[in-house]
Amino acid sequence: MSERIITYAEAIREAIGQAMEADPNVFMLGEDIGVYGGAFGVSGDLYHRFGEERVRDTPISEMGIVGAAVGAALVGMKPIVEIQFSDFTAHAMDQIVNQAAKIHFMLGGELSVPMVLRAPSGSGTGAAAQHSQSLETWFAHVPGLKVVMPSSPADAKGLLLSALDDPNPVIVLEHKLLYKTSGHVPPEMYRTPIGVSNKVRDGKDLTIVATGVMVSRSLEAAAQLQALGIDACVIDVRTLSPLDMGPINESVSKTGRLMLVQEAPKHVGFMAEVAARISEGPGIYHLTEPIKRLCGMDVPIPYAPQLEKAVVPQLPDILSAAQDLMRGV
Amino acid sequence: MSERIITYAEAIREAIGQAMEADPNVFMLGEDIGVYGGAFGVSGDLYHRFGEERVRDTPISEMGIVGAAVGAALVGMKPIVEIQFSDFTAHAMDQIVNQAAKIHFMLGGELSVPMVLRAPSGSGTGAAAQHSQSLETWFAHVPGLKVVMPSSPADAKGLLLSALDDPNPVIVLEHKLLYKTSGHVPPEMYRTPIGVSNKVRDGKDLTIVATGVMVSRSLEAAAQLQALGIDACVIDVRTLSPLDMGPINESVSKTGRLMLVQEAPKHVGFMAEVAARISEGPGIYHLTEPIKRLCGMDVPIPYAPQLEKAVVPQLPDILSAAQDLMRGV
Amino acid sequence: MATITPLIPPAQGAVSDDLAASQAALESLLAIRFFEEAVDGLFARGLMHGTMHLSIGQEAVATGVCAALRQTDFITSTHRGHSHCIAKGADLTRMMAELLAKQTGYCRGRGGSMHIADAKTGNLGANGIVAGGIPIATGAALAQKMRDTDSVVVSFFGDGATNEGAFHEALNLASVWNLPVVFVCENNKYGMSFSTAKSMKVEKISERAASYAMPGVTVDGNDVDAVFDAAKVAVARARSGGGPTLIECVTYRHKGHSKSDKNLYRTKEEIEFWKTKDPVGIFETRLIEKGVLTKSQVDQITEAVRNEIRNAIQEASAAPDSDPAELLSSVFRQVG
Amino acid sequence: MATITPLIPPAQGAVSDDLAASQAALESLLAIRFFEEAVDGLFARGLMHGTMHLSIGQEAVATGVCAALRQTDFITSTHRGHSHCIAKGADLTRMMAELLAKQTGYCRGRGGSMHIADAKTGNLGANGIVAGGIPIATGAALAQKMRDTDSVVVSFFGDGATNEGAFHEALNLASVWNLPVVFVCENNKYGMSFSTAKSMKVEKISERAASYAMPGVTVDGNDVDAVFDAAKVAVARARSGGGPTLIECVTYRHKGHSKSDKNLYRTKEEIEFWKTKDPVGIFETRLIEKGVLTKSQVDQITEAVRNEIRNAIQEASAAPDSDPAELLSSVFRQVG
Ligand SMILES: Cc1ncc(C[n+]2csc(CCOP(=O)(O)OP(=O)(O)O)c2C)c(N)n1
Ligand SMILES: Cc1ncc(C[n+]2csc(CCOP(=O)(O)OP(=O)(O)O)c2C)c(N)n1
Ligand SMILES: [Mg+2]
Ligand SMILES: [Mg+2]
Repeated sequence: MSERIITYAEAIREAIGQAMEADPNVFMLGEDIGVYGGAFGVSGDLYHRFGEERVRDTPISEMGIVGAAVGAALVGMKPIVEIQFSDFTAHAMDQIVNQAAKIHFMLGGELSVPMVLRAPSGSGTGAAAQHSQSLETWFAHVPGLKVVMPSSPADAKGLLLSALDDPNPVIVLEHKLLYKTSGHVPPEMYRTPIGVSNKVRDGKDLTIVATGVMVSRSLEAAAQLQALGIDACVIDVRTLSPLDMGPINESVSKTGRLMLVQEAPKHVGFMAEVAARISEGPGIYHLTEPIKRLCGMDVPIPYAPQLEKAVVPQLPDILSAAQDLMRGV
Repeated sequence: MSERIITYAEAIREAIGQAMEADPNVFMLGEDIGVYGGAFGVSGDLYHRFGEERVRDTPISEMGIVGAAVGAALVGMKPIVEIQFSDFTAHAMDQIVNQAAKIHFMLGGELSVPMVLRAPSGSGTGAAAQHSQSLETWFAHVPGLKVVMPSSPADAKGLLLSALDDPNPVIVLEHKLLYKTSGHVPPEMYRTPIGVSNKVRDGKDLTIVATGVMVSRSLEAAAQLQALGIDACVIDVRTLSPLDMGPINESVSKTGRLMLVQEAPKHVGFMAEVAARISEGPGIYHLTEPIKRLCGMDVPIPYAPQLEKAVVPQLPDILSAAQDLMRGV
Repeated sequence: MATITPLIPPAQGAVSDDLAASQAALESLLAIRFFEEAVDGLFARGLMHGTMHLSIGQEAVATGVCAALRQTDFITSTHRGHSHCIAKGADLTRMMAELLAKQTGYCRGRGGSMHIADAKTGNLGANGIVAGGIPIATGAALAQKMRDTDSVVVSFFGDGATNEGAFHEALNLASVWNLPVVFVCENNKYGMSFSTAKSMKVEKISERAASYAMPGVTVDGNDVDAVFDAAKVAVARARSGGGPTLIECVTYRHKGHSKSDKNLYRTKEEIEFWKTKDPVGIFETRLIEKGVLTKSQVDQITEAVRNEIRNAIQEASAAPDSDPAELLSSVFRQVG
Repeated sequence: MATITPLIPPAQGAVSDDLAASQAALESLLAIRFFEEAVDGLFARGLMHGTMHLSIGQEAVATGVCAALRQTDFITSTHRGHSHCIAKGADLTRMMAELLAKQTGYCRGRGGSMHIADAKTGNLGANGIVAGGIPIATGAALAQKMRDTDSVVVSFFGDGATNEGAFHEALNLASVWNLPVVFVCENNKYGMSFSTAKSMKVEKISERAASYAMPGVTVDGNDVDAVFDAAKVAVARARSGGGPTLIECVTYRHKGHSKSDKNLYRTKEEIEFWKTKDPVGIFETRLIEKGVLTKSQVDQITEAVRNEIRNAIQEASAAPDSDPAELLSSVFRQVG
């Protein structure tokens, strides 16, 4: 099949457009998603294609926007909320966590909240501490939420379409640095399953588990490690909740070495869960070395470019950490 | 020294009262903390002792309340915010996380936010999913916040007084079920250090690490295990951030068995961090068995009493899990 | 299954001028009153756990508003939600079963008093979060507009809720989107222990509608007729595309905020004064004075409603307890 | 170190009637304008990274308001905060150094344009969160009241910010606590791409003050004299215990919202129209017409301010880059 190369942002837009054509209940709401086309250009021309009712610009009211999506979803619509930066979900945590995540269970099962909440996550744009956080840990810890972090254009489309099929609230954390990256994306309406980790590279020497932008960085590292005679397996978790440990367990049973790479601060971050799962299961017997976590520093994201780079794992960091792990240091 | 037995709630009130007497900058604000005495009776008579200015009843506006505390702290006051149930911090996450936690670093170090935020946490009162959460994971994951969970009346007073000495924002998560429990509390203004884990019981067979209400439950379990010939060490983390692994590492090096007990949902919860720290350090070599995590189920807290009990670890659960761990299952 | 006659609007004029409308309204007032008195008793005798918030004294608000609604209309409710739930037509047995933590309860015993919802009658749920239902009502109304239905949404909330950011954001969205929603504020003078005199400086909460260029009215919340008249106008406006309205219903709760309330923040005199304005008594007297119902008809209705509540308690008590086995499988709705 | 003459209020009457006040105000207007034009240029040439929000066209608001303040008074600012920072008296070199990510910047390069704070001049910080500074200003004002100082706090924010719950909660708290705070809304007609016509239904944002029984006024935000007059009254009220005020300053931003803005949501005509209402030009003309300053005096001041900005860029550029070594030790302030 011939390759069709489009960007991550285009893949998301295509998924939304196809979903809107297929289902009149699907609509988008968020700040500056209309004529502006979205702060990161994701909604683009959808406003012109579907009109201001279904690509709905909102006042600056994150709590109200998410609440409106919850209410619309409760009565059968399929809202896609765009929160301009994931940091601003801090304003909507009550609606996301106390309402959307709990309604189906708490109200007895008759009602549910088929809402999709998309938000640009992560650092690297020089926007400093309030516009650069990676907050996936908060959402992954909340029962009733599904959480995905697409790392490629193809997954961005496939996971979003799966999220739209899901009768439960799904949080989609997109990475700002990935929007302009390109890859092959099938034109049809395919689904990438939620709850299935993805082995993106096989390898027998060590297992690298990564999320978001760290997946491509880890793949790059793996390629360079190959040249050094180190054969790394790279697994993209893709869905943080519910978490699929299958491919991770299987790979660790072969490599005996596990390295966990995330952008978010290390302390009580998502990768701690992966380490815990291994250390409480049979996987621990396969380890030949302690697990290595390579995460963001436990500091707010700084503005200065060199500082911003210093606080999250970069390619050289992954390379040296992997070599250390191989050397058993 | 003769024992002075008072309740957890009384210990907190005593700490606040002593701090207010010692420092005119200390004041309290929150919903129904005045003449009502607080939803859980913590502020009690403080309103009558210090007046409505320093024990300040507020409208129902969590974001505004915390924001007001941040602003007052910025200019040198020492506010103690009471959020009526920790679940409602969901409304104030922007002020807690995007403002309070980041200001000192983000603004260059000149300013800081010496705010103490107290909130009743946890389940067991039949208040259902929106009034029973254990959200410590969210706060512990945020750089710039210190997070403590006192498990006894003495620590409730000592940790709160340390929090009030701290020039940084400190989140104090108190457990609803502990408010009426009693213990010895020295009358003077002593401090319990933030960032120091507490070995509350020594033991050579297994290490139990617990937080909040699970500490007393684990101690109860340890006593019963003793009768079964199992000698359990119990460690109260007390401070979730910054985390002190010292006593845990030391104990695990002796027992080789680690059991982690928390009320919060298991997935990406705080105890995953403890497991990760062990599995990435020398501690992993001391383990004779995989780590065991005994946590809340990944479900919202239900209303029905038997269901509510079923979703968080109870004494029998701790007992059987400990025995399983000893038997290597 | 224990129910009362569904509320209906009067053919014309006031509720108290119309026999059918009056009977249904009286049943609603009494059902709310007796249901909550029963629940109060069950708690007192330790037969119910958790906490609860009673609307005794505020029955006219839910009754007057829901008399202006259709079953296909929606409501969002609050922690003090029994009155809304009953007035919208819920099954008293399933409500009681929920409070008794039974498998047959509206939430299968998972939610309790603060989370009762009933899709069948359009009750999108009580809410344990103050003001939590207001943005949700706005969203449900947005769906009605986008789907071009003629259903409206009513959001009930208290005076204290109007100090939450959620109130402000939701009313602004409803305003700029011109949505079919009616915001009904039950001003019972206190948010828990904090009086409106201290929690806000406006004289009337309805003044806050001006921030959204929305009509705002204040009515006697203890008078079914007054509440209905205001609701009728607002609902008609919403249904016809005229957009949202804020209705403030001034009322009072006779009981404490919740079980733990010692009433330290208000005087016995104040409570006694408001008991003289009891919405149930006022409506009964009016019906008898107007000759719509005789005293003995009122007594018959009273007895009939008492029986329904007794049935509800009996049926609910006999039901099986909430089932722990279902917990993990109930967090998510199955896909597809 | 590069600074301008601190703003001072006129001995009496309007700013433009008082020589000293006029000179300082003109320096402030020009410093803001030239600072931002310089920054705009540095971005265009790739010498600055991140993003930035320029207040070119809105200089009269910060200038008129801060002319009514003392150095001991406080402000909270926004993502569009250069004007507030300069008008309150910040060192232009340290500001420029921050934007250039230098160790000598106000935030040591950790915050950038959106987070500049200056304790010395009472600037409690720009804020990347829309409306984030409003509750903080309320808290700072609460502290002034509790400590019985005579300082006041001004919170600057935009039109879009008034749709956030934070605005509502903060103004209500300031109202019920009767705090010494002035809320200054810079209504530049758009929140990013969304016009006030679409984001709210009120004619004037100052109408929203009524929800808090607070005085609310709307003034020409491009007229230093008009802004100062309103600020003077509000600041005096706050200082004397009269409580908070909401001032709406109607203005316009000439540049896009941020670097990524293609201005698709507004017309060239509209932008051109507002450029004819340039606050700097208006004030210069008025001073010359009134004979307070001659054209050549204006030119001298203009040249002097240009030089200060050049100095600021030179000094800042020469400073060392922000130091990564300090990162981990800077998250918390040392205890004791
Ligand atoms: C966000 C939030 N804050 C605080 C509470 C605790 N609380 C429950 S009810 C209540 C009072 C609500 O007052 P009002 O809105 O007037 O409703 P009323 O109880 O008078 O019916 C409070 C403070 C809550 N449940 N949610
Ligand atoms: C809570 C929050 N929501 C959204 C944003 C993204 N954002 C930054 S500035 C802005 C527009 C703000 O409009 P306004 O308050 O009118 O200020 P202006 O930019 O016009 O000066 C938006 C939406 C943000 N920074 N914070
Ligand atoms: Mg009330
Ligand atoms: Mg604006």
